[in-house]
Amino acid sequence: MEYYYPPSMDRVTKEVEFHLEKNKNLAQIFEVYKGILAVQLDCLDKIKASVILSEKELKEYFRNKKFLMSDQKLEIESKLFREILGSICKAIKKASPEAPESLLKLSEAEELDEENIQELLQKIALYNKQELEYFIEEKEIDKKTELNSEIIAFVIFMSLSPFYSANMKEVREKVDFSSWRQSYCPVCGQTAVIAKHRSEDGARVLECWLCHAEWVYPRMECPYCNNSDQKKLRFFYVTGDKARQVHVCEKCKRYLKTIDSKIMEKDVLLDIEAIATSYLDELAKREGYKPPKGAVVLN
Amino acid sequence: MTTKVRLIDVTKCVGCKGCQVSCKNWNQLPATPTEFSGSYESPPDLFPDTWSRVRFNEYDDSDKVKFYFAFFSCMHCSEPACMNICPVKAISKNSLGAVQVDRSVCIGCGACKGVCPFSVPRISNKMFKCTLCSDRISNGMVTACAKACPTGAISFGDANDKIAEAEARVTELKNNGYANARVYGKDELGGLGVVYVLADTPDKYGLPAEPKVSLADTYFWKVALGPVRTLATVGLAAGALSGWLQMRKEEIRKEKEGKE
Amino acid sequence: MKISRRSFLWISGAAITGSLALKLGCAPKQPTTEPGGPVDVEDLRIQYAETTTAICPICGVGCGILVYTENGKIVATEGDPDHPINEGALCSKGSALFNMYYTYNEKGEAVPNPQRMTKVLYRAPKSKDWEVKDWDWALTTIAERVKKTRDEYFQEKNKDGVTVNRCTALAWLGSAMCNNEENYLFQKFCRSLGITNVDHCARL
Amino acid sequence: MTNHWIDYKNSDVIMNFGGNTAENHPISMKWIQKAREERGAKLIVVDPRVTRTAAVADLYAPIRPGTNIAFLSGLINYALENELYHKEYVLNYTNASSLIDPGFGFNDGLFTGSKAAENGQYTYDKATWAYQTDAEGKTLKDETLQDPNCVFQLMKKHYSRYDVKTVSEITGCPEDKFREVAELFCSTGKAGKAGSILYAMGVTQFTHGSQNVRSVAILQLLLGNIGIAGGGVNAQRGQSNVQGACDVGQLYHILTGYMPMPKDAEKDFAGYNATTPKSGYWTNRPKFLVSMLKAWYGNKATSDNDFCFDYLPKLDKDRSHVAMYKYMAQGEIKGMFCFADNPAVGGPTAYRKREYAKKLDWLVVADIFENETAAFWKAPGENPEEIDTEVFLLPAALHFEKDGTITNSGRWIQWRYKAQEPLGDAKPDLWIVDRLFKAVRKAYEAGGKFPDPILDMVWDYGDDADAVKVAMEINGYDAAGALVENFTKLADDGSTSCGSWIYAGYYNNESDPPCKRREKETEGIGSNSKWAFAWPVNRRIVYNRCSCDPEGKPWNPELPVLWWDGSEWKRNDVPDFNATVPPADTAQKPFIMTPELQARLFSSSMAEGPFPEHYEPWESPVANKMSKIQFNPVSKVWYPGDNAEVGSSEFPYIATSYRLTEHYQSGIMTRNMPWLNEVMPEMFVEISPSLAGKIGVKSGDKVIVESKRAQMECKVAVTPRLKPLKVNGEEKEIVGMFFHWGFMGLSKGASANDLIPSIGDANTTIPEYKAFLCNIRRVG
Repeated sequence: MEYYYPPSMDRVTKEVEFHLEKNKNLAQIFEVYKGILAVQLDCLDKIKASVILSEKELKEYFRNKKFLMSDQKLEIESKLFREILGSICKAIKKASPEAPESLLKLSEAEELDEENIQELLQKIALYNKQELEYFIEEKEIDKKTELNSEIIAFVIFMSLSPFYSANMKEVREKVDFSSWRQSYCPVCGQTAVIAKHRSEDGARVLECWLCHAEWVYPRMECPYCNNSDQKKLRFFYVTGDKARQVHVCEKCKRYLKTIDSKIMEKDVLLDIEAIATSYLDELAKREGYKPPKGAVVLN
Repeated sequence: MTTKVRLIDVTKCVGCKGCQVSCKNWNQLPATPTEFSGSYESPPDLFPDTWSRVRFNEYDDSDKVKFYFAFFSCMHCSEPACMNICPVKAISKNSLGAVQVDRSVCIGCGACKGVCPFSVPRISNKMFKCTLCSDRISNGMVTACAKACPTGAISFGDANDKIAEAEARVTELKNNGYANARVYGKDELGGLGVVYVLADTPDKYGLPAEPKVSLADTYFWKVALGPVRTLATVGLAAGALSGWLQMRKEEIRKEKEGKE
Repeated sequence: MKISRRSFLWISGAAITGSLALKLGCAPKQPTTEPGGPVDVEDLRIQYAETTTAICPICGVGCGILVYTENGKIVATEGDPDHPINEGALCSKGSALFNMYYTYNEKGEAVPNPQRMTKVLYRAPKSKDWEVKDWDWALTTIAERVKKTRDEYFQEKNKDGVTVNRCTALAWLGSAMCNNEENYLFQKFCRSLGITNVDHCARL
Repeated sequence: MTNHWIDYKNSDVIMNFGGNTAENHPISMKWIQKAREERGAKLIVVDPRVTRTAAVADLYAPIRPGTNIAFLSGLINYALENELYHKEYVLNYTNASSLIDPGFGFNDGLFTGSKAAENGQYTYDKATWAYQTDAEGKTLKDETLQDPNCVFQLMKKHYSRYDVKTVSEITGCPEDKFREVAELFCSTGKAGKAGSILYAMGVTQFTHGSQNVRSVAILQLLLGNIGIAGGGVNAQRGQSNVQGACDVGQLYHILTGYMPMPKDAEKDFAGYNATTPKSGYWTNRPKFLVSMLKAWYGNKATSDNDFCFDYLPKLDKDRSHVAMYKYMAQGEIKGMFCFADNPAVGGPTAYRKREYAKKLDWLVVADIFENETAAFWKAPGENPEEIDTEVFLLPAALHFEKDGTITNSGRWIQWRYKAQEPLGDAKPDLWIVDRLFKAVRKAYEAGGKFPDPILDMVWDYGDDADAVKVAMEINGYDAAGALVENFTKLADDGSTSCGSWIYAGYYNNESDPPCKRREKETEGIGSNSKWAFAWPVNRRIVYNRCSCDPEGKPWNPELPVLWWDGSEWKRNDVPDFNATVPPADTAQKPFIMTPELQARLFSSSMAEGPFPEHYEPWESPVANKMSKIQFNPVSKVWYPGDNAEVGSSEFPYIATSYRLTEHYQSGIMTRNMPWLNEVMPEMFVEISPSLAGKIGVKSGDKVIVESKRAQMECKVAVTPRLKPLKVNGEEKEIVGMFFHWGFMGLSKGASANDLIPSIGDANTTIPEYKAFLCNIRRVG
């Protein structure tokens, strides 16, 4: 299958421009996004995958519906991590001058020592933003760095993301993700926060918010609770824009924003769409649906 | 924005007419009453409500019967004769390359039809023809015909990419023994908005081998339309104008015939 | 999905962002009114749609189709991308299925296909026309006709005294266009009445 | 289909023979293309005309309509003479080594046991079409295949008459073209190579249609192409549920699941059961019958009353379509139901269907559009005032307005969900038949002729019939009252019930019924075992024991359907045999449905004879080159004298009928869609330029086409895609026609089926739509 991550900066700029033509209000948030992405793309090549399995072994994982990190340890070089973190914070501050000053000091914070980082990573293994925020508050990292725990969690995840992506790319070169049909990411086990219907055939492609793996998942099934009762699945869209949909499950009451690229007749970059469609999150909440658990997104 | 082209690879077409039906569907055009015209080709021509069609051609070569299919519609010329001749400037070419008619301005005089080297425009009080799905392509979509095509015979995209694709395909065809294979529409009339990959000579698909804007036709229409611009500016009702034009057209034709 | 041209309208200026953007100071502060103006979430009208899976009723390939409905009406059909046979693709007849249900009027609105049968029709002997009837009348009257014919021609034993329990004055043609469950009930219906003249278009 | 659509991708050579895949089953071309792109597969098209499939084929060969057996026999002979057949396969999996009664023989078109019968036809006493047996009744075999009485030698002898020259003279296919086809297709006769034959009505709609299919099967058996991935005898069904309608018994001669209808001669339950085959899987038939009777008559069906067996009507004679209409013409049939069927356009000699309908007292039609069958009294030239038939036309719901399953050609039973309510007063056919039954039952509650089968029939599907309830009844229940897992759990003691045994398992639980499963395969050979349900027992490729050699090793290790790993059978499909036993135990019995447990290269069950033999169609321009028997000697002639004589000068042209991409079947669906009418507006016939020259017409002119039975006026297309063929050295012209038009709907036109003869195949009675004689002339 065709993959869209990592995108070229040119393409990102083009798509962002396309959105800004319609909605200038998103200018600054897109600046922040682009700043973060530039750092991530830049370091992606520097990071070596830590989990190296053969094609045969990977196929066995896939056959058993096991995601890679379920029993493989992701190794993160603390120094590099800290560097990325610093760059990301800097990029945010640059794109958004009103961001807290203290962001610039986060990467040097003593609280992010080796021990804490390793513990952090374990928390991350739980894939729960709340857990991470509790940890941050418990260790008083937020107080000491004068930063809100949500911000800290966000930048930490953004800085970890390339490590996951590097492993994802390694896996992807050996096995095609089109043979993975589970609701969770084949690499890190995370869920998706946004999906698209592929323009070529309409198949639903989920994208992991953490490692950016893209894989096909059946249309007529809820990726959060595996409900496949067609009477309990539906979607809504804002009148006039049928291509940007919110798919909801009446069983688990969760929602998944979905871009129908078959209607748009072109494949879009989901991260950008995720930001541009934050009004859909608002609408979904109003309609009584919950977002997927633990996802970290810029919105 | 870069110019777009519609690429027709006739070697991939199976003549299902999905493009024709899809064109109707997208443009919400009613069915044109048709009659059997002697082959699978239907309708036999373009109509005000039929902007595209597949041409069917059959040839009995010594060892093999050839059954050719080719989509045909407006060629969206880079220098549209219809646009240049239009007395009321109702025809324009947009930045994507689509030749469009503004029917609120069009007076239905038919000059465009007279000079079109492919005889595309159709008149029913106003001029009607393929719009290259301007509404779709300006939103980044492909044309309805391209979208409907089940075999990839019709595609749509940036001119440079599509021309390169066409040339590569022609090379492939030539290597596979199609000596007459060629790209059509790249150089014709200074480049068309529709490019074909042909496996045989253009005439075999019903395309003019060397399309030309006829100077005689142009001259004739220039003469015929001489006073129209003035009339239009003084605000003669479009209907009356078109009626007058019809008369004038007849007059000039007779004059011309008389001369010959 | 088949879409109408109207769906191009874009949600301009719906600049709603979450708490993080606010905290990072990149939420829009002075929403611009260009183009389209800022839109309040409250002003957005939403439309719910359902998807059901179906199988194409045309040939024997059995392609999967997704059928979209809004407010209980089919609004579009498209190839089912998850179906292993067609993987989202459809042929020209399969793509045109929507038009068996709805056609477009002059205003470009989808209206039920005017050729479709929507009423019970009855043609009396020698009549030149159909009459519109209701279901109750039709079902009762047909049952009467069936009973009359069956009672008159039912054969319990043949000339050799073998129990045959059949009525050869009745005939039934089922269809390759009907569902299995329907054809199964046709079979039960026929055989319970003793019908042996049973066939369908498989033989044709 | 022995295989399924996706399996096309596993083929090395695909032969489209008597079908037109690109036009009539377009999406399956995707899998053919895949085979071509990924395996370098070749596509052969054998057809009387250059179709849109032929336009994209690697090899096209013409054939005269009605000469399939000659063509296929030529291929069989080519494989035998050149030893291109798959020897180990043939020896183990077919009855090639079985010894046949020495009295068996064949002479000048007739097999032994023939007896002259009415209308110049014959009947057969099949006594000599039998195996030689030992004292215990066991078939004698010669594994060296040398005994002159073994099937293999008899076959070689029979087919040696079909040499390339003879075949070419009969079929009109040039010798070199024929050789090209033979060489290419027979290249699949070795282990590891797969050849698939795709056919449709271009094989079946002949007076010898069944023997055409048998010829396909024999060729495929010789080449070892049955039971393997990428092989098979693949009937491409033209309608979405033609497979399913047969499976649940919408045919005169069968009950559900292909159990034969009880016949007068069998007298009773014991007599019926006495006809149960003595070996093979059909030995279980009593279980399937009793379970069906339990599904139908519930508690009323007990062992004391033979499970209400006598409630079933007994069949006196042929009551298939052609026969039925003949009886209608004779006044035997008084009342008729017709659901979603349009014989007034689709039937053979269609105008007679309209004519005979006048003989009915009443006619009930259910359809989505007003069709010609319901409106027969409006046909051109009719005077309604002289027609006494009462007609009820019931509005039916469209497909997406109801729940239920349909079965595709690959035997996949797939659930289709209801999307919207039916329009107006339209109702699903399920609702209609349910209400009709209830109304009839109510009428019989007050008494009537033998009301018991009606009153005792289990019929409880809710007020508005629920397809799920019907589905569960079809699936059946085990002795404990739970939905039965599959048909191996059925019993003949009345403890189980099952509406159609081959469907047992398709709805075997309520929460996740197999027919609703939607899990696409991510690796494997394309079986997609978790997508829907394929009968029998979810098997995707039938006779799949043949995919391995006798030791259990796949012939093609790259595409293993099943394999023995030394201790157990591994699988990519559901095994067609007892998978708990080692390969040796199944090595010579892979065809579980035949009593021999092997495939029959020689079969005594066919009406015409153990080997297919070429006979001309009922109407033919030439005398049969192979024997003095002109046409199928055992076909029933319903209308003697209704055919043109051999080589008729009045009707000198060969006619054949077929479909168009733009329209569908009797056209009642597509002729009511304006856009489709625009792209294919009118009825026309196709002829070659040489014929056009002869009769002085050009494309678009009006012509009259007439057969012995009727004539029609329509336009003509002159096309080089149809060519005269050289038959016995003489050029014969072909007239091709579409059968989509009738006098109702938005697009009206002449019905080609008016011209078709009402004569059928000797085994199935399918009419001969594809080959007859006609004349064509210019109008005015």
